[in-house]
Amino acid sequence: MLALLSGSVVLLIVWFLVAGALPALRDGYLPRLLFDEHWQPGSARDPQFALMPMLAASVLVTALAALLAAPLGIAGAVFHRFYLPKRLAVWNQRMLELLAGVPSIVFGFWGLTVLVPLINRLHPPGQSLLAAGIVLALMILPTIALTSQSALRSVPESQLLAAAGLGMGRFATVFHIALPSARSGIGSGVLLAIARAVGETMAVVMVCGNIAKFPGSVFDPVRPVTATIALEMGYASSSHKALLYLAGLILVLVTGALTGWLAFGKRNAGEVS
Amino acid sequence: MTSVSSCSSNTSCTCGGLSLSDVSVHYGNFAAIREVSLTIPDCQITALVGPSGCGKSSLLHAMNRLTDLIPGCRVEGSVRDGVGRELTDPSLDVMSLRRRIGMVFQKPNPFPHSIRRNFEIPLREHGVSRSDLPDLMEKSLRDVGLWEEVSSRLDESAMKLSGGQQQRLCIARALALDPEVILFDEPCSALDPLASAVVEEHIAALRGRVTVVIVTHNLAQARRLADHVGVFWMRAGAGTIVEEGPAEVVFASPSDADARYYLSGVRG
Amino acid sequence: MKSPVSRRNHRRFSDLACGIVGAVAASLTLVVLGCIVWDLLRLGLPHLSWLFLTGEVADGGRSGGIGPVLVSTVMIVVIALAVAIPPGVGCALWLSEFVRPGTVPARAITGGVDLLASVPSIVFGLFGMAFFAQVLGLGFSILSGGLTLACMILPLLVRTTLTALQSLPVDLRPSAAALGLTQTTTIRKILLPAALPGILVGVTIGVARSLSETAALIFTSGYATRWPDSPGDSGRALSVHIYDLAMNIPNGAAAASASALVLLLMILVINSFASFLAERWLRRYHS
Amino acid sequence: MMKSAPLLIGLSVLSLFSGCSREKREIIILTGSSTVAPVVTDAAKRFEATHPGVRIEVQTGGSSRGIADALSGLATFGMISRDLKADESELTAHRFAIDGVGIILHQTNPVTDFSRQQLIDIYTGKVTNWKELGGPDAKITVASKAEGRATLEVFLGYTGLDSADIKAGVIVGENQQAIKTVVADPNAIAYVSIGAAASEAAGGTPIKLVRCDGIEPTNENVAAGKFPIMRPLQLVSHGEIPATARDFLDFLTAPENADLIESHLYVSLSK
Repeated sequence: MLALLSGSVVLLIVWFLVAGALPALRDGYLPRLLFDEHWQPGSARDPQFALMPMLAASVLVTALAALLAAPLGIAGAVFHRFYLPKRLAVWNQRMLELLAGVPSIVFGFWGLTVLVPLINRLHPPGQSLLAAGIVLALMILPTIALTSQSALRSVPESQLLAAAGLGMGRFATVFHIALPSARSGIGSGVLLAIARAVGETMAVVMVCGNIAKFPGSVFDPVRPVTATIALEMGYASSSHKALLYLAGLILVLVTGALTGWLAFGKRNAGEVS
Repeated sequence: MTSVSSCSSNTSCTCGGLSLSDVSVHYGNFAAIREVSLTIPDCQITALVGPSGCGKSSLLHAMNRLTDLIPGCRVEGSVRDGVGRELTDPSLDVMSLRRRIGMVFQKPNPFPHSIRRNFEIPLREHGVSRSDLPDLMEKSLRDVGLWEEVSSRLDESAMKLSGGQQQRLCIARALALDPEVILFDEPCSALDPLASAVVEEHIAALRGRVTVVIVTHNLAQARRLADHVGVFWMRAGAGTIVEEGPAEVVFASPSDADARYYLSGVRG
Repeated sequence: MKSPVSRRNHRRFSDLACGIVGAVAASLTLVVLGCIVWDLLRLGLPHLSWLFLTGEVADGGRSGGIGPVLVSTVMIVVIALAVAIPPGVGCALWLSEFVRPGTVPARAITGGVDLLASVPSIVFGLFGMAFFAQVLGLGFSILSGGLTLACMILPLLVRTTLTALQSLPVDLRPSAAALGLTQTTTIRKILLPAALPGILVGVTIGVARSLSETAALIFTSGYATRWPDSPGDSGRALSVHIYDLAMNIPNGAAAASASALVLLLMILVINSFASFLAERWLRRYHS
Repeated sequence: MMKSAPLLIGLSVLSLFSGCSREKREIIILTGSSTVAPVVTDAAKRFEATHPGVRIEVQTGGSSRGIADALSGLATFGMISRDLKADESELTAHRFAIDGVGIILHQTNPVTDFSRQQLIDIYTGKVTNWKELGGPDAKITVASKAEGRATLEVFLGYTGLDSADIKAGVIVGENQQAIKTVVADPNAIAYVSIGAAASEAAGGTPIKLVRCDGIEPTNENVAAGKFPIMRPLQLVSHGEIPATARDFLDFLTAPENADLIESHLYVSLSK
C-alpha cells in the first residue's frame, strides 16, 4: 500500500507534466523541438524551438560532472576506508555530509564569483560547459563519496581477512577485493548522483552561460534543459509554458531511460560473478 | 622468490617450524593470552585445543601478524621461524611473511569472484607470472581433491560451491602460494560432518609437506590429526598453555590437572 | 618470477601510490569546501549575531534578521520528513521483504522510484504548485512546500532504507522465523532496529537536501517573511531567502552569506546528532 | 498506510484549522515579478502594522505569472516590471515606480559612452571587438537577459530589435547575475536595473554604469524622463478592486512611503 503510494507519486508527476505539455503536443510542436535550429520562443518575427542543443547540454554537463566526480569520490572513499585513521575518518565524513547540504545557490554563487573568472582568464567568457561541469561535480561529489564509503564499509570483513591472510597489499585488496565487492553499491551511488546532476538547476543556471547551441569545446557556453525552465517559466506566455512543460517531460523520460538502462546494464554485469 | 621447497618426506623436511617464547596478546587493557611459549615442530601437525575464549585464535593471528589489523592490539614476546628470524619485527615485510605463513579461517571465505580469479588475484599479487597460473591452480586443486569436481567450471563464481568445497578451495588457495606454514583456525567447525571429514583428510595429507597449526574444539579430530599438542586454559584472567608435548604423551598422560580433566572430557 | 625484494618494493609503491591518490582526492574535496566556507565566513560572519537569528526580516533582508524564515524552514522540513518517512520506509520494506526482486510489481515500483529520483527539482516545484497549491487548494503554504519536499526526498529514503535492509545478514530472517516470530514481529523487532543506522543516514541526507532545496520551494511555500502561525501560512524557506538575497537584492551578499552560514550550521548540528544517535544505537544492539 | 493515516488526517485537520483562522482576516494576494516583490513585501509589512486584520501575501514567479494570476483571480494584484502588452488590455495597470535600465561595463573598461546605434551593433554582432569602440583589443562578451524577462523586453523596445536578432555570448537571468558576469569578465557588457547597479558600484563592486546617448544613467535622469531606457513597476488588477486593496494601492503611491521605494533603489512616482 505504501509502496503503491510511492509509485503513484511518479504517475501523478508524469501525468501532470503531460497535462501541462498537452497544448504544445496538440499544436504539433514536437517536430519543431527536434528540428528547429535556434531557441528563440519570444521572438515575434521568427519564433524557433530547438530542444536538441539543450538536451545535449544536459547530457554533456552531467557526463562531465560524473567523469570529474566519480574517480575523485571513489578514490576519496577508498582513502577514507583503508588509509585514514578512524578519528580523522569521522571528520572527513562529517565534512562531506556538510558539503552535501550546501545549498545549490551557494555553489552557483561561488562558481560565478570564483571559478568563472579563473576560466575566463584561460578562455573567455568563462561561463561555460566546463564551469557548469566543475560546479556540478562538486555538488555530486559528496553523494558519490558517501555512498561509496558505505558500500566499502559493507564489504565483508571475512574477505578482507582472507586477503590479508594471503599476504595481499592494500592496493591489491582495494582493487581486486573491495572495489569489485562494493561495485553495485558504488554504481547505484553514481547513478543517484547522475540523476541529481541532470536535475540540478539553480547552480547551473549561474555558471553555464545559457546559450542554446551545441558547444564546440568545453569553454563554450551551454544551456541545459533545467536552466531553460528556470530562466523562462516565470515569464512564459501560455504556449511557451506548454513547451517548457514538454521539455521537462522529455528530460524526465530521457533521464529515466538513461538511469534505467545504466541500472539494467549494472544488474546484468552483476550476474556474471 | 625464496626457495621454499615442499618436502617429500619427514626426514628431509625444510619447511621450518616456529618457536614462540613468552608471547602475550593484549587488546587495549585486556590480556587475551599471557606469556605463552610453544615449539611448533617442522612439517608436523600441531593442534591447539582448549575451551573457547582462551586466546587460541589470538595466538594464531599473532603468528602471521594478522593482529596488526586490529586497532589497539599489542603483541609482546618473540615468534621465530625455522631459521631464527624474528617475526614480530616491525620492519619485516608482513605481506611476504603472510605468504610464507598462510591461514585458513573458520568460515570459508572465498572471494566472490570466479574460482580462477580466486587463485589469480593472490598469485599475481605475489608476482607469479600469468603463464604459471593454470598449472599452479590445477596442482593446488588436486591437492585438496577439488580438481575433478570443479575443473569444468573454473569460471563460475566460487560462491556457488558447497561449504566444504569452499573451505577446500580456501586451503588450495593458501597452498598455491607455496607456504612454509599454514594456520588453520577451526577449519571444520562451520561444516557438516561429511564435509568436515573430507577437509580433515586433506589437512592430514599435508603432513610432511608443510607445517600445520590447527586450532580445534573437536578433541577427536585433534587425536586423529595431531603430532604435537598444546592445551590452553585460563590462568589469572588470561589464556595460556598449560600442557604441551607430543600428541601421544599429552593425550595419554597429561601432567596438568585442568588439561587432564579437559582431555578426558570431564571439563571444558 | 621477480625477486622478493623488487616485489616488495613494487607493492610498497603501489600501496603508497593508491594512498596518495586517495589522499589527494579526499583533500581536494575538503579544500574546495574550505574555500567556499571561507568565502561565506569572510562575507557573512560580521553580519551574524543573536539579533540576526531571531529578528524579523527588514529592508528586503539586508537588515534585520531571519527569525521567521528559520521557523518556516523548520516547519517545512518537519512536515516533509513526517510525510515522507512512513511511505518511504514502507515501500523499502515491501520491496525487500514482501516481493521477490525481478517480478513485475517489484520492477515497476523500483523503476518508478528511480524515475522519481531523476525528476529535476524545478519540476517538483512546478508540480507542487499545480497539485498541492492549486488542485488540493493548500495555496502558498508551508504545508504545500513540505509536501512537495516529501515527494522529492521519498526516492532517497526508499533507496537508503532498501540498501540498509538488504545489507543485513540474510540469515536474520530464517532465524527469526525459526523462533516462531511472525513477519510483522520480525520486521518491527529485528529488521527495523538493525537497519536503523542506515535509515538514519537516509533521513540525514533527506534533511540536508530539504534544507538546501530552492527550486522546489520558491513556487510552493512562497515568499512571505512574517512569523508563520500555522502550516497553512506561507513562509519563506532559508534557501529561498538566500536565493532572493543573492539574486534580487543589491548588496545582499553579506546577509546571504550569513544566512548560508546558519544553514550550514544547522546541517552540521543535525548530522552530528544523527551520527550520535546511530552510534548509541549501534552500541546498544551490536556489542 | 496504517502508520501514515493518522498523520495525514492530522495534517489535513491542521490545514483546515489554519484555513478557519485565516478567514477572519482580509487577505490581499500579490504575485508576479521578482523585481517588484521585495519592495512590495516591505510595503506590505508597513501596511499590516497600521491595518490590523489585513494580511498581505506576496509571492514571486515572474511578470507573466503576475498577469496570469491577476486574470484568473488567484491574485488581487499581479506585479509586473514592464508595460502591459496589447493583448493584456483587460487588465488595469497601477504604476507606482520606475526603474531605469543602464548599460554596465567592468570598471577597467575605458569605454564611457554608447549611442543607440552602437548598442544595436554590439548586440547584433556587427561590432565584436572593443577596439572598434576605442577600447582595448579584446573580444566583447555580450550578456543579454533570458527570453521573457522584462528587462530584455525594455531593451528590445529601446533598440527596436527582435529577440532573434540578439547574438549573445552569455545569457543571464536576474540582475545580480548580470552584474556578477561583468565582474567575472572584464570584456563583458550587460544591461541591468540602474538602481541595483549604482548601489553595487557604490558598495565597491568593480562595475560602472555608462552614458547612453550622452545621458548619465542616474535615478534623477530617470525620474526626469531624460534617460532613454526605462520600465515601469506596476500592479495590475482585473475588474473591481476591493476597498482594502484600493487602500494598499494608495498606500504604495503615498509620498510618505516613497522612502520604501527609494530604499530599493527605484524611482518613486510621488515626487
